[in-house]
Amino acid sequence: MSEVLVFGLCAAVVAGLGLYGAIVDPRPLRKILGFNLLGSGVFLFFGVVARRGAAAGFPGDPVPQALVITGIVVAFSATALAVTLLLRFFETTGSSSLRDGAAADGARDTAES
Amino acid sequence: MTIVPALDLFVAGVVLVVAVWTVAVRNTSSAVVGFVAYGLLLALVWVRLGAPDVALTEAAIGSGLTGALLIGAAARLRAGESTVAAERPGVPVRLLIAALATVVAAAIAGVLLSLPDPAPTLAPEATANAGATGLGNPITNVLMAFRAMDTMLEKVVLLLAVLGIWSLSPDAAWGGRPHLPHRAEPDAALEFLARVLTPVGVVLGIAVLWVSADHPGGAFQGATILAAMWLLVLMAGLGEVPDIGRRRLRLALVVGPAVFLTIGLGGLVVSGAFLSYPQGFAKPLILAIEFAMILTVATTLGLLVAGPPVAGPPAAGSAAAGSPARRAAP
Amino acid sequence: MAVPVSGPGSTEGGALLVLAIVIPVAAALLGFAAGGRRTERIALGALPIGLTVAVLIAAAVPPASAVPLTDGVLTYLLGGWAPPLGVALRADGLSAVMLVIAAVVVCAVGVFARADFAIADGAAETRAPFAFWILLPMIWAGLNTVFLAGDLFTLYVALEILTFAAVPLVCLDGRGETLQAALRYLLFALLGSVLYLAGTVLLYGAYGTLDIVLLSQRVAVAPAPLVAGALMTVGLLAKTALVPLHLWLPPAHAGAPPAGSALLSALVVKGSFFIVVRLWFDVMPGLPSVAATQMLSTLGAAAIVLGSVVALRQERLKLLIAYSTLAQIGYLFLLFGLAFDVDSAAMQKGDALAGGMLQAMSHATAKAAMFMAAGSIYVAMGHDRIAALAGAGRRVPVAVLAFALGGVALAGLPPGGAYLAKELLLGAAARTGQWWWAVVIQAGGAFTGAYLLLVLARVLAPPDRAAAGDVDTHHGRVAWYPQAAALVLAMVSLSLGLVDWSAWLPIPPGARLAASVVDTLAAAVWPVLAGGVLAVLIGRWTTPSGGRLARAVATLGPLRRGGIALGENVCRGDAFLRRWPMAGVSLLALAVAFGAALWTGR
Amino acid sequence: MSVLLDLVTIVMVSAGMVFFLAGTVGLLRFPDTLTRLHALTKADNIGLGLVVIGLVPQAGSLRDGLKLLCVWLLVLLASATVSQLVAQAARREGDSS
Repeated sequence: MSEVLVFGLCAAVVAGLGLYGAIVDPRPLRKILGFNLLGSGVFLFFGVVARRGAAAGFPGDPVPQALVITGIVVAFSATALAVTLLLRFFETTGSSSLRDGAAADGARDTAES
Repeated sequence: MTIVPALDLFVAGVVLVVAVWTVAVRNTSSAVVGFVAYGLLLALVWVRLGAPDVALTEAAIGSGLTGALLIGAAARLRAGESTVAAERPGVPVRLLIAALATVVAAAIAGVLLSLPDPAPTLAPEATANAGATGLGNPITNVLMAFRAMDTMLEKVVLLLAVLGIWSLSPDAAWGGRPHLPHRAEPDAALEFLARVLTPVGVVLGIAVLWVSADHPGGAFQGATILAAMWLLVLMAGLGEVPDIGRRRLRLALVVGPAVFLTIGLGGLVVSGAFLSYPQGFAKPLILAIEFAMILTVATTLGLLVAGPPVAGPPAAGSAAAGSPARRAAP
Repeated sequence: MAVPVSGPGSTEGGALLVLAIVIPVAAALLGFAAGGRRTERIALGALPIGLTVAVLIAAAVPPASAVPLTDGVLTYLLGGWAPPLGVALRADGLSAVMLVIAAVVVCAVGVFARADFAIADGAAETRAPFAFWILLPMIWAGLNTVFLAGDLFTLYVALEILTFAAVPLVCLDGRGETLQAALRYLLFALLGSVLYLAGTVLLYGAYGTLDIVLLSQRVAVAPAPLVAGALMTVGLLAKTALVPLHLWLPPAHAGAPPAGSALLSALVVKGSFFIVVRLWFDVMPGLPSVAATQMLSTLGAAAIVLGSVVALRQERLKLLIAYSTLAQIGYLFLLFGLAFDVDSAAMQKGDALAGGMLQAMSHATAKAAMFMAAGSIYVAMGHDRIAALAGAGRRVPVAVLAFALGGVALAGLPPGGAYLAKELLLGAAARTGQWWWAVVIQAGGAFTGAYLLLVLARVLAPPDRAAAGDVDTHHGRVAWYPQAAALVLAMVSLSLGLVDWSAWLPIPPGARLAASVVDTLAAAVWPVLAGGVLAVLIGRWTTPSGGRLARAVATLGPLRRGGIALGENVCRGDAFLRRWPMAGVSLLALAVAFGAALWTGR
Repeated sequence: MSVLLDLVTIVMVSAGMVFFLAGTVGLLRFPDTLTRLHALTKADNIGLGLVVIGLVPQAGSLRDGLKLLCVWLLVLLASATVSQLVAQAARREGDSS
């Protein structure tokens, strides 16, 4: 069961890294990457918890394993939505900064109507 | 110390190094490449944790599709990157954030050490009740029976993501078709790959679903393979994304949750509980839902990568377009 | 052990809970497939059905709402599988009232939105209306799942439905600012969801279940639930935009189309708030400590002051209302400090909880009414700059009336639901000897009165002659029904105090509207008076033509200058907190602080 | 017999590892895109092929052995195509770094 300890600590560190990246880096795409790292750290923790629950001939508790599959799909759709939103924001304003007023700094919106 | 724990340590170390690199590297495209590598290594970790189903999902979606999405975005955002990167907070703030993130990570790690032993688990319950569905894969049982509600609602999340992405199109493009942003130029090699690989991939995707009743696999993993094949065909220029107004596309996007919901409501009438399956019919019904779902999920995943429609629908007169885009409102 | 068939776990009428979720989901799916005009029709058709189901659930919930969320409530086992393997839906009194209020608001917003998002028969499908008529039932489905789900992971999926449906609403007009607002919202909300998810896995690892009732029986003081509680609370606070985690809310709520703002402000933030309540009162009632509950309430008090003062300094009506939402969110969190029982060291379901939920309901109805009214005013005047709104009272009188009544209800004037809520919270403060929260509660009412007066003073003024010709050229006509929808909601909010809620909310007997006329009058007059003083001191009174009001206010001299200085400083503080790195620091610092408070507070 | 098979496995997999190592060193040390590709694809394909050949004797059944071969074939196909694309992109951009 040493893998529980090793990968559990790995999961915690990855989650911390993701948090740091998502907060510190001002580039939205890097924030999205940070969010994905954070998410995968949390998912990995699900896997560790599942592994600890190995019983009845299963290599792991199937419930947290199934939850992770749902979680990965949700995280991917979140990433897709965020990336599309970011690209559209960049195309519309010429900037990808999240600062207040950055939207107004860039080229004024082209107002499709 | 045997070789296996040492291997675990090695894999965990490499995962961490790549993760650090992903956060620290200056260039975003490099960071994305790092993230893809990280995802693949993570799949290895999942296998070590006894979760091949998750390993498949992680490799396919967490690494593959996410990577495809991010790498294209990184290229398109390169122009404005340096000015935004300059907004990075100063060293004291960064140190503060690093310290706080460390505390959070340490707290999570500390909890790991404090978890009860033996661990609480639902594996015995899942085994004891597997007979009710007739499926041998416990994870499929959890997803399709015990916690079917979550799976059904998650399809709703996927549909919402597609709608959200479409709603970001310019007004004039509504009803038109998405255009794959990173489409290669006409290219013999890619076209060849698309022609050779697609049939294999389609068979493989459906097989992954089919075996999921008793073996690792499932609708998501299968759908990801199908979506990848579709994207490959699109990138090779062998096909086009259909107009978003196409009735058939809309139906493909809702058929998964709709069938799920219908069979669920049928359970309410026939066997007395929403999302329950009548004795003896569980397996065929679950497979029916999964087949509807694989269509929906594959279409959804492809469309999530393809982005919002960019060009307007073909004019009503142009017969060559062949697809009546506005059939949605006859 | 799971029960393979529908067993004793599901109660009579439990299938209604399924319908409450299935109906909006089905409406969204059908609408998506049908497209065009039919999308709108399907969404509108689902409204009365869903409202009926909500009312039926409220009628079916056994009147035992003061007890913890156990088997005494309306329960449904999905698929017949009992927790911990399966997932249960449960409705107690709190769920029931929130279901009904959400249904009422969604119906009113649906009627209102027909003005903006009507799809003509036979016309080609267009982007914004199609998206809106699917997002509306989706938000509803997410909310109903939040109110009913008995499982922490199902709640996570419900939260994601809410977020995914709310974000596109923010940027439906496609302008650069709203796209940025939506992106900030999405990224911050995603951080919040992952923190919540991290908490759920810790709880599962410790207790082997995510079912709320089972957890409530198993959770004890241990590292796992403490860390989980801290992470989940902070994640949910990020989604609720409690100060200092509010970087996303003002631009998002102010930039969305009026129907969207109404939904976001009235309902979406209540979803995550409701889960915080579930977490603290039902999942881990014995874990919170004095320090942790006082911390939550302190954040609430900070939100009231910051939100209100910044609201008073706004130039635009929609931003003012958005900042008012910030303040009202703070108001909701006062209940945690008041509901903590020191003797038993546990959260107590009593008057404080009832007051907080009533406040949430009043705010939902009133704030939706105010955003909708602001939308009508915007259309009528062609802008929403507060300084130039003179004459709006004549152009859209019903909308202005709705705005005024909504504001009156929100300020805690009788017989509004907020008034009853205030009485309950004040009672709890007196009972537990926490006079400082009584001060904050009263201040909250006065601040609301202040920005209400600030706006009413402008919109009720006669049209500015100099600007009249200019404005007339681009004002639009407003149909009667959007205004009427706003008015109905405002009236609902104003009459919530007349209902006997004891069947659903843990209201101690005897806590009703103030008995004597004098008390009632005093309760009505004082927030208005105090609000007037605050508005004069801090409010933004400049007008393009330097009106009489501005000159009158200027005579106050040093007092006024002090007020303005205070306002400007709070605004600067707000801008500082709303920068991304600061919000991130706050997020992490709060997580650590909550963990420490839960850990050491015993 | 099984000792002989194990020996084959050890030799083949070790040989494969050598090619992987060489390919990785080439990837890191060679000066431009085309030579890096050269190092990568040649070494990777042969390296993986040797690993697969080495593992086939260990496969439990004929089916598993065929699966292993399929993995190799798919990687060959994919890496050949990707190398083409990368090389073309490199030539288009005049990349000489």
